Amino acid sequence: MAEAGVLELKVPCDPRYISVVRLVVAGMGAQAGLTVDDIDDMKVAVSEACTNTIDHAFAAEESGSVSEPILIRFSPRPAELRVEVEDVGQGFEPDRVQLDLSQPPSVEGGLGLYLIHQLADSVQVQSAPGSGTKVIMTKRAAR
Amino acid sequence: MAEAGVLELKVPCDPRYISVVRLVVAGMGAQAGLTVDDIDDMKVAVSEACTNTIDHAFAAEESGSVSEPILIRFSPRPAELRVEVEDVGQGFEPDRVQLDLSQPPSVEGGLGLYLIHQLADSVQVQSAPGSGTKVIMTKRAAR
Amino acid sequence: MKIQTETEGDWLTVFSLSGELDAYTAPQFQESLAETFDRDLVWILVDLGQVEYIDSVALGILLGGAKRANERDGDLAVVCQRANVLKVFDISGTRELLNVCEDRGQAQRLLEQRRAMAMARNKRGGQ
Amino acid sequence: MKIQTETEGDWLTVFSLSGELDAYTAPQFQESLAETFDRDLVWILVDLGQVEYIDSVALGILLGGAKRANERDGDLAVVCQRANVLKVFDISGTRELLNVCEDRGQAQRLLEQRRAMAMARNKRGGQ
Ligand SMILES: Nc1ncnc2c1ncn2[C@@H]1O[C@H](COP(=O)(O)OP(=O)(O)O)[C@@H](O)[C@H]1O
Ligand SMILES: Nc1ncnc2c1ncn2[C@@H]1O[C@H](COP(=O)(O)OP(=O)(O)O)[C@@H](O)[C@H]1O
Repeated sequence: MAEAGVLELKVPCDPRYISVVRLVVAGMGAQAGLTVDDIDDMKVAVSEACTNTIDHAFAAEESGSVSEPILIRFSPRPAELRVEVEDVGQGFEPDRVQLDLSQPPSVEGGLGLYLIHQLADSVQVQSAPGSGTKVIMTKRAAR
Repeated sequence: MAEAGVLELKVPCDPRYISVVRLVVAGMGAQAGLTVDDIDDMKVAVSEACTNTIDHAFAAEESGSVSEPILIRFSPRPAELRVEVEDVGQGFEPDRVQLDLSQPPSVEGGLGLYLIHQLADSVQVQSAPGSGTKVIMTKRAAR
Repeated sequence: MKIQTETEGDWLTVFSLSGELDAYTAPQFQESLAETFDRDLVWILVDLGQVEYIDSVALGILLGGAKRANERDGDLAVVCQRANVLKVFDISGTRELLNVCEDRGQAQRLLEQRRAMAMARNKRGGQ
Repeated sequence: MKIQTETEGDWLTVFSLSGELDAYTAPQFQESLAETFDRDLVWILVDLGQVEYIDSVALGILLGGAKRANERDGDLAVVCQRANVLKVFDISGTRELLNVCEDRGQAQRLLEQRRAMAMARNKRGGQ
């Protein structure tokens, strides 16, 4: 059941639906009073988290098999948009994915989490091998 | 769990979120290959079903109490968009809500289901007192 | 949704709406309309030129407004060009009832005529 | 997303993209880029003037394209004005690497210069 005041989106693990998720980010961001620029930032951050689920959460399964959906929760609060992107995939050790936020990753790949941290005002990555991943991103309206 | 290829939206029973539902209708309609006009029709039909849930499904409860969310399922098929709007509210007897589709309701009120039937290509209303309501609307791309 | 209200020539209230008119936003317009009736203004022009979306909630409010205006010897006219909005008037069969016009000039002329007729009627009634 | 491809002066491949570049649409551009390399074209201009959205997937493809072009003595330049798209280049520190320019003329001149330098280098190397 959805928490009061929370909008939930369950999206198949397929890149074709990420643009729809961005539409919801736009709508919920506007409701939370975010500026267009802040909404643009959250569109990228949330898309990156969805792309990660699609690319990494169910990597071990053979292709063609149906994977579990991405669960996205939007909590609009006064002057703040909080978005959770959750999967029940294989998870990872966030500490072992070295995130040197002082400079961007120099090689191809490894950009997703970096961009998320740069674009959201606050980020929490909850994950562990075998127990799925939850990325919580918050953007505040007034800064 | 979401069916494969199905996008699910759980929305609080609050009119402020209906515009977000319309954004998802637009995105999923585009994916299904609907024209802009057909998408506009489905925006109204789906909004009407959501408004009905908000207005009628939990009418007996005192205001301020938290009601169950609206559950909206989008199944994009090739050249077709199917949308289900479901609630676990008090339900009604669809047969007793006289729907004379040959002419519009002449009084105020009673327009919601009429518009849904006029705007979707096919409509199913599943409801009974005490067991919630599900409205299934389909729009085909090529007509 | 945004609402702009003007009075023309001391008798006509013009509402210019923009955005989306649904169950969340339309009640705000309903309030503005109620205030107008409270001030005994019964000639109303609703310009939906900038409105991208309406549904049965807006329709109900407009029908209620027209009914209330008619009961008090006034009238309401709607201006609208957008195809998707017109479609909602068409399929609900409310285009006539709501005096839906293509532009503001046409709507204003229609209300002026109705008002002239109402005044003539009242004069005769008063004699 | 839409992709339009032109060849200018027999050496420069120009991609004009529009719409959104994400994990769903960007791979289509990646294929077009791969075909270009297959045809031994290594000077590439990517015009993102009509692109409203990019993320790390597009960035990865552009970085891969630049790397491949450089390895083969060519180069890649990006044209982009939109603030939200520029921001992704800025925060990822890829603006220099991808030769991000404000307009197409600037990008084309930059690639012309790089090509003249590469040809001079090859000539010296060949002597
Ligand atoms: N949802 C997820 N499930 C499993 N692993 C993940 C998930 N998100 C991120 N990861 C891990 O974190 C790494 C870094 O992710 P990211 O910074 O987005 O870069 P990239 O996707 O390019 O590898 C990934 O390679 C993957 O190992
Ligand atoms: N989700 C629902 N839950 C309970 N009753 C409903 C629901 N949807 C419709 N109804 C019933 O059907 C009637 C007709 O609905 P509708 O045609 O939309 O007109 P209106 O909402 O103006 O009454 C409602 O008055 C209500 O009794």
